[in-house]
Amino acid sequence: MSWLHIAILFPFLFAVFVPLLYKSFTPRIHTGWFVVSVPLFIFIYLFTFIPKISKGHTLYAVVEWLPSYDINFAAYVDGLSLLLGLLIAGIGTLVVIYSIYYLSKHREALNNFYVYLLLFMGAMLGVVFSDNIYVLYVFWEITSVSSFLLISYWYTRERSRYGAQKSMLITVFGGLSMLAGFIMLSMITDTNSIREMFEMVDIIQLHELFIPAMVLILLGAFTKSAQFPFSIWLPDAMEAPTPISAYLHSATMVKAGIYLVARLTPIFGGTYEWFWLVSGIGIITLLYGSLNAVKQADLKALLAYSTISQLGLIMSLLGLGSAALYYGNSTAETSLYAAAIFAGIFHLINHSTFKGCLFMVVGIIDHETGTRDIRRLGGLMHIMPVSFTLTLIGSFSMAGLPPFNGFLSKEMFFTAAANAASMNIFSMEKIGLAIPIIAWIASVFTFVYCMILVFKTFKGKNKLEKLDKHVHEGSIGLLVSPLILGALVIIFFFLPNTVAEYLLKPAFTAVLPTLADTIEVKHISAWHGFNLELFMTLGVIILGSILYVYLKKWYRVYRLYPQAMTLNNLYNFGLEYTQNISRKITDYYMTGSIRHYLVYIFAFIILVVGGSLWLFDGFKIDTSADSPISIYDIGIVTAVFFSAATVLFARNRMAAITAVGALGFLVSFFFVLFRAPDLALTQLVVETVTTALFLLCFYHLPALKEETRRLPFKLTNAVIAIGIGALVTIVALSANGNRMFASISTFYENSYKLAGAKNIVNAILVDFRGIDTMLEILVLSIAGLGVYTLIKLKLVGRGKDEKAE
Amino acid sequence: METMMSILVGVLFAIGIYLILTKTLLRIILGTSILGHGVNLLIITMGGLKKGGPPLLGIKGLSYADSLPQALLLTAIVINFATTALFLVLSYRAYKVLGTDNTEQLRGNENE
Amino acid sequence: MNNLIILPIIIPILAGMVMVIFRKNIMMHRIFSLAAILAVGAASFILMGQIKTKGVQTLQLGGWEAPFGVSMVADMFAMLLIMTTSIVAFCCLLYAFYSIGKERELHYFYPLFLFLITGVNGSFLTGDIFNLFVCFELMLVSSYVLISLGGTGIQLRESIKYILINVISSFLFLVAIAYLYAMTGTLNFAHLSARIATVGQDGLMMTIAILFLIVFSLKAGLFLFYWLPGSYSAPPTVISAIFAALLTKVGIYAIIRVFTLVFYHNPENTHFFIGLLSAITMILGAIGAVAYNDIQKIMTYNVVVGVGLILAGVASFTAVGMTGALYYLMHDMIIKALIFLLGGTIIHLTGTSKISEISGLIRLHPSLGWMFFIAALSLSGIPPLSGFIGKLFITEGTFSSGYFWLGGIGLITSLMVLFSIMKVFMNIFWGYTDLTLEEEKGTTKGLLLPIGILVFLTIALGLGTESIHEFIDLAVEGLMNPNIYIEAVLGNHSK
Amino acid sequence: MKKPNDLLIRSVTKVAVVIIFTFAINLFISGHHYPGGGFIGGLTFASALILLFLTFDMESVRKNIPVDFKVLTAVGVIIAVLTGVGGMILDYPFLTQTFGYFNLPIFGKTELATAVIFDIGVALAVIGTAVTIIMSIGDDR
Repeated sequence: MSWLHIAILFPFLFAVFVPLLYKSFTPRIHTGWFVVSVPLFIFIYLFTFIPKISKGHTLYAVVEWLPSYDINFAAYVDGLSLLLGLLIAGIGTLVVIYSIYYLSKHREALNNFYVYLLLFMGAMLGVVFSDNIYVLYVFWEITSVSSFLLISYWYTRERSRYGAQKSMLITVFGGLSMLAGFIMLSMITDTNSIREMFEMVDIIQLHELFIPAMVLILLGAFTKSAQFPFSIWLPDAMEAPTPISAYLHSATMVKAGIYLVARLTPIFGGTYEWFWLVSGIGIITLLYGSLNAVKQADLKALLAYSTISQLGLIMSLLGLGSAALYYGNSTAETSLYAAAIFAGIFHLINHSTFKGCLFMVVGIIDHETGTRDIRRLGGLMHIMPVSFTLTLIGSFSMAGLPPFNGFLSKEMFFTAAANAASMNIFSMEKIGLAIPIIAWIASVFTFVYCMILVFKTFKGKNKLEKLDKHVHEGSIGLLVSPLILGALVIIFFFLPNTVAEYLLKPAFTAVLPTLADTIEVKHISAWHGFNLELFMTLGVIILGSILYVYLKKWYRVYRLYPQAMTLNNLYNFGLEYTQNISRKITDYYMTGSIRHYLVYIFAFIILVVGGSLWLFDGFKIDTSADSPISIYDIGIVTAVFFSAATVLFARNRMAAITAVGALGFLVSFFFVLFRAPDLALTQLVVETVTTALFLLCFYHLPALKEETRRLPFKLTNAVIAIGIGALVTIVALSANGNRMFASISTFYENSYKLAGAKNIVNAILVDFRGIDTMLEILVLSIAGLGVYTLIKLKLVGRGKDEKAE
Repeated sequence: METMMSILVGVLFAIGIYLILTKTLLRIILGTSILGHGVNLLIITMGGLKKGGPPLLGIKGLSYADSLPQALLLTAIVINFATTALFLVLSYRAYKVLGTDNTEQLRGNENE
Repeated sequence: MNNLIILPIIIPILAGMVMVIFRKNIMMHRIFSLAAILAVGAASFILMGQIKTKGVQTLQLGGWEAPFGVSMVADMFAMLLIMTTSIVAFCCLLYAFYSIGKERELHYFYPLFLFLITGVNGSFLTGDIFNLFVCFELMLVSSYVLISLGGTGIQLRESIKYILINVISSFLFLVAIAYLYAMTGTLNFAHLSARIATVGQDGLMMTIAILFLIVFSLKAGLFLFYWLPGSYSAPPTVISAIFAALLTKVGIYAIIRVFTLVFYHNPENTHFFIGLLSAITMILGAIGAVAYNDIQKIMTYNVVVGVGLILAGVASFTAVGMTGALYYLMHDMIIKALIFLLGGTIIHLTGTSKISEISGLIRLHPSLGWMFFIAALSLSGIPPLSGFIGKLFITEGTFSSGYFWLGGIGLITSLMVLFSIMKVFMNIFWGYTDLTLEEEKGTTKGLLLPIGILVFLTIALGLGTESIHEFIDLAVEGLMNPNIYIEAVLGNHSK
Repeated sequence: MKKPNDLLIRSVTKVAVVIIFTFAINLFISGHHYPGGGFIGGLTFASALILLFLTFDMESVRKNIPVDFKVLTAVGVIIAVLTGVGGMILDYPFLTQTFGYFNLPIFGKTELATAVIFDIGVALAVIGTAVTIIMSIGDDR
């Protein structure tokens, strides 16, 4: 158990004690104060890795879980996982502090909240640090579950439950397909370690399961990172308390998919499918998110869509960058395209900072004004100056304006997009130009919703009278976390290269290990002359401002899109429809009528057994070994036949019962003929008793009604009955002609010597196969008890069941 | 003989199953016991018929009819008897409580 | 020769019969039944140890060497199942103490319960196809009595269907045995296997194999599961719990045993067919689970899904698939008992099984709620609970034998299972609390202990899979090479 | 159950019952060497008892034969199982039966087999069950 593992599992361990702490210290001390120690500790611990990792070292430690199936908790620290780990722990710390002031210790069930939160934190750390695909999957699913719990934290709200269910269904679906993909990967490479898979890229990429595995795993990544069209769960996840939205649904969990794509780039990267799937979906998501964000009235919904679009941006960068692997070492293109991945990682950090900040501020606004509805807000600038500044910083950074970190990564994004257009592989030369254009359009809309976020909320004349509480600036405790993040936004802008030195480059080399040495990472600078990127940015600002000013004019185009066709409605409809159709199907065949069930079963038997007879031609008749037929035989056979037929057509009960009784006695005659005296005797007595029972029981039953049924009913019965009968006969005949071995029963014929009994059958019963008899009498006595209880014990069940329908 | 018995067994099965597929409880139960007879005859037939004398040592005759199927059949008959008894009483109770002997009225899916 | 093997059969019989003699003394009934189950568990534990060191254990009853007598065979596969059976039975007994009610206790509930266990254990242990039939009957007759015990309307109604279907399937079983005897002239599994191995498994033998598959499918609820939902929702909670946990599993056991020991020569036909059926079973089961808003129905259809998934692993007929099947089999016995006990408790508390009529239960019963949540996750194979490892290996098995569709269906249905069971959780335990403790129909007094044990087990099995893997691997090894079994039973003079 | 007070029937029954009893016992004894045995013997015996119940009213018979037949069943099964256990104690496989020939007074050379004890268990169980079933149904009238 290395320190690393302890650090990863620390949240889980601590979670166990949270309820205890909650019980003993509430309401004196807010539980959060205890919890905050966890991420803080982890952050500091991970921080100490930076020097080592940035020098290109990595750390690997294993704790055995299922060694015999090679499913061990192998923790692996390299630039990428460390970067994510720092994000998780760092933002985690800030979020916990924020939550202390956001969630009242008097009203909220803090124990649940923090247990869920710690559960998530640990799982997320597990995802980024584990090298074993199955362990990764385990943590992956735990993040889904904990997110489910956190979204439905206010479980009495209908919306929360809806959002929770939605996110769970979608992310678990992704998780399952990812699992399938992982299984394929481990089948191809016959290892469960991601790093070992890096060694076998060629084998993997040539294998016929390559494409399926890739697609399945990408499904997992896309659902988790809310890529189009799976993005629909994210807006509904906003039902969670704002600290959670800031933490899971912008900074960390949704980055898990990004992480997975980055992590697996060495395996899948450099192929046509990967390039197009990742960058294509990414770019679409980018556009989709930004377009939808503009039309949102709820601040959190707006942020949710902006998150979607930003995630798409990062995803597309990873996709574009993967092209570098196609060129491999030592070509100019390699480092040209690889830059995209660098940009992606950079933006990943930046996004976490400014988006986390924004969410927290929106939380404050919500907390203070009691609403997040843009239409009811406005003019808060003077009342909440700090929040205003923070929002300004955050959104301008998101819009890609200097002097904020977003500007840098946005510029790099433009560079990457522009370079991609010049690619001459993956049929980019045909449609390559589309990418920078879409990117640019999306950025314009990004600019627009950022402006909305800032100015609709804080400028204009305030509508305080409409709000039902006295509005003032959030308390310092609420503000401290966003302040820190806001500060980072600016710091990153001014010292990007320190960040690059210690965080980005190691992560970058982790994503492209094979190319690490060939690529020289460009020095990040805010100003590099009047080049394309700069003009693109300027264009964004100009057109964006125009669009924002004339928002009212063109806003209605959104209404053109039919409401019914939105992904959400499709999802709802799909769910509804699935349940209804399943209900219909099941009700259709599960009628509760025993006859139907029997019909299914017999039909199935005829079909399958008959089919197998025909398929494997088991049918073969050989009557040579038959024993001769005597006149008695024929007599009894006919008698049996007629008595059976009588039952068939009997109109009254007595006749039917007697006929069956007669049948029984005739059978015992058969036994006489077949040299089975014991059987004959037993059959006689049993038949007598059975008939007596029949008469006793059915004394009170009504007279047999004639089966007044339509012909088809009788026909089905007849067909099935005859079918089974014929089948039994045929198989019997074939079996009879197929006696391949002598029976073992010759052994019993010296029973006198073995068991001291002259009656072989009896010897078998009491000695050779005594256990059968022993259990048989047990069965008999159980039946006796059963009859007794049936008669004696008459409880009254639940009312509705008492009457037969 | 085996051939004839096999055919007879088939007939018994057909009749039994036809009765089972009707809707009156009594017919169904009678059907099961006819089916039971069919099964018994099938077992003894599959054991091979009339090869030698009854499996009682001391009775003249060098070979005996296959004794194992007979033993199995004895067990089967008893078990069948037990089940039938239980089934009879159950249906009798069911008729008393539910007031019908028509299986179509024993669906009980409506109350969901 | 190892007389320990017979104990799981005779201990319950004797204990049960003593209870029948001293009928009125309920306290004695409780103690005896617990003691009997514990004894069986202990015996099986010892046996597992012996098997691990000395290989498959056999007992030729009456001292008649196979194939002439009846052999009892304890291989790891059987013993694992008996072990799990004892654990589940133990928990169900504890639950029964507080829930079954004096009337049923006085009317031989505990003896019948033990006889049911006897039948189950017997089926797992016996090495003789006809004795398997007898053990099935023992199990079934006890289940007939248990399902109708109390004689309420719904019980009678459903038990008629249940008995009728099972009577017919028993007849089919006899027919199949008769055919098999005609062709091979023997009844002992090992001997059958040896004899069939010499003549090959084709022509009529395939038909016979299919016939056996149908017979066992009726028991296991593989595709022919129509009788299952109704009859499992009729009797009292603890009885349906034990049914859901054990009865279908015995059918599954029989399928696995027969199609790995006797009819294993033609897997591309037989096992493909099993796979086909299991796929349909999973789909129909999942559809049924999604369809309804009634706890009992959702639970019963989930039983069906479980059956399908296990047999999917069997169908793959690979070591890894079989491993998954065994893990999932054990998991399924525990989790099905657990889910049924939980659901029964909810119904017992609220007096209704409609999820629309209950909400906010978690305020009143947090522990119940969270245990249900864990059970729900485990049921749908969410790691790191016990369902996961089985699901993982089953999927891998199906993939590696080329049945990608089968594995895919398995995964998709597990998502549907999650949806169905979470629907129950969210509706019943979340939302506004609309009834108070006073309004409730019953209490959870004493009911939470057995549930807690099972929850603990599902977590422990998930995290501590390593601790049992060697037993599982032994069992799989035994299943994948029948000769181990054959030689243990016949000695080396087989073939 | 209706009680026929016809003296004739009763006296006839008495005789019949005695005859059936002897027949049943004979069946049972001969089971080891000739057709018959525990099950068949027991069932015949039971049918005799049932005949008694049918002719005389349940109550008086209960008075004269104060046995709970469910207990009888249980005892029967237990005996059957214990004969098997006997073998186990001597470290033979379960259900090992043995037999030997002894020179008893009166009977002369006689074979005694544990299998017979097993069979007695069977017989008792069968009697108990059969009577239980019939009596239960009878009570429900």
